[in-house]
Amino acid sequence: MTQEFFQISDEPIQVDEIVKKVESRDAGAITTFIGTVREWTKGKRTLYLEYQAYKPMAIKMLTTIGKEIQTKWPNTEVAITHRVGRLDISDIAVVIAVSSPHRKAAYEANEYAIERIKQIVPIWKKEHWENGETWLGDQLENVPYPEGKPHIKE
Amino acid sequence: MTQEFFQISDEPIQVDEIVKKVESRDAGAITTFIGTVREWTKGKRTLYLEYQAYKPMAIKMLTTIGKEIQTKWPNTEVAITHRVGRLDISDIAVVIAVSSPHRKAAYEANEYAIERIKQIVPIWKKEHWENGETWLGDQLENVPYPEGKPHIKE
Amino acid sequence: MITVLLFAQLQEDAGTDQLELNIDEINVRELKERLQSDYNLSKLDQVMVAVNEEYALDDDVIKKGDTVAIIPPVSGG
Amino acid sequence: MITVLLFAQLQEDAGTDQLELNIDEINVRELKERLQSDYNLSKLDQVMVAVNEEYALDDDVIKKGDTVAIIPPVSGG
Repeated sequence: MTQEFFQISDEPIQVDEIVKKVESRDAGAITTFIGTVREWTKGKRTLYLEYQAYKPMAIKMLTTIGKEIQTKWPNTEVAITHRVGRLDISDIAVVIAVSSPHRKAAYEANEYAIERIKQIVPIWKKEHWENGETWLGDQLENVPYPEGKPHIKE
Repeated sequence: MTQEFFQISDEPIQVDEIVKKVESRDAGAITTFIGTVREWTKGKRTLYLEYQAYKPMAIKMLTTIGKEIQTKWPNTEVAITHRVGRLDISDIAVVIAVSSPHRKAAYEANEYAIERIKQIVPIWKKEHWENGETWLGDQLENVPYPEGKPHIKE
Repeated sequence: MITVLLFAQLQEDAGTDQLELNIDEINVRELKERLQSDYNLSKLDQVMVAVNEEYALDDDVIKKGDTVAIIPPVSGG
Repeated sequence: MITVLLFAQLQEDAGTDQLELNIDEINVRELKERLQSDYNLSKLDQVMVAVNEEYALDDDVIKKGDTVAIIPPVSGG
């Protein structure tokens, strides 16, 4: 891998660039997930977001997710870029691209990637609401670490 | 809808353009499916493909799929472009983009779209193999019309 | 006249992508039978038929001026 | 010295993103207890700890020179 398939970036993410990384003559299907900043969440208005990452470990964990996927779904290629810093409404926070000879694996592996990102990758989101701000993680989104631990160290 | 969300095109498809059509301040998730021309299928080598469409009806059926999705998964936006003509290995045959406030719907609706395309949209693929050519449809891929009929007219 | 559009393998079998049939009224089943006998198009048991860009059933009636498409199993995507 | 990295709310609570602790050896559980009492960091029951960029368990031992990250529930994606 000469390209960097797993990145944390403080620049806007170009979807096409991430897709290019996973293109292959053996791939018949590429799925992408593009996570964007939504304005309204349960009746509350978001003004903007701030993402913070523990960068070297975040890249390591994204790489781990890629390896997990290639074990579970052979012949897939995976590329993930997550953005950090301030993001406005509609900005892209994360792009996941998965290529596979067949489409079923491309969908499943892609969804697996976003679930795992939300479990083990050290990135945090601060919501700047119309009237206040909060670091998310425990209260508003998922139960943290549903398996008790991030399930990394065996 | 001033843009054309459902298109049949004989020009290369730009993924970013299809994604742009479904972007929205209410969307937190956009999924795309990119169908590309694969070189090897069950040990047989493809040289290139030719897609033919019954264009006006194909656009109508793509539009129908979009409406089905918006009924099943409210608050989604859908855009689909399918290419026709000669396609070489790795060329993009189809791009499906779905945006949704939440990711689960974006994945499910996207996969639904490609399944429905393979059932009801009048487009045909001719494989030019290393030693021969075939119009696909019945023998090699899916059972045609698994529900007996394309399930359009109620 | 009824216009009949042919695609994919059927188009190659018939040597044309379009037929003009001098018929006033016919139902879908009868049209398929006629195409099978008159134009030597086989495998018509697997095709769908669209009348004016809408899928039609065997008993649906086709009238002059209609455009009928013979739709073999599709393979897009 | 052990370097402790803080993120998100914990960083704001502590008023810094990094602590240097003059400790030779300590396990993860003990480090969390010490951070809780000495730096008034609450909610440490929910955090994960990474030692040198790998998730660690409560009984894992941290030695001088190690970099420890206190990882509150993540919210990327």
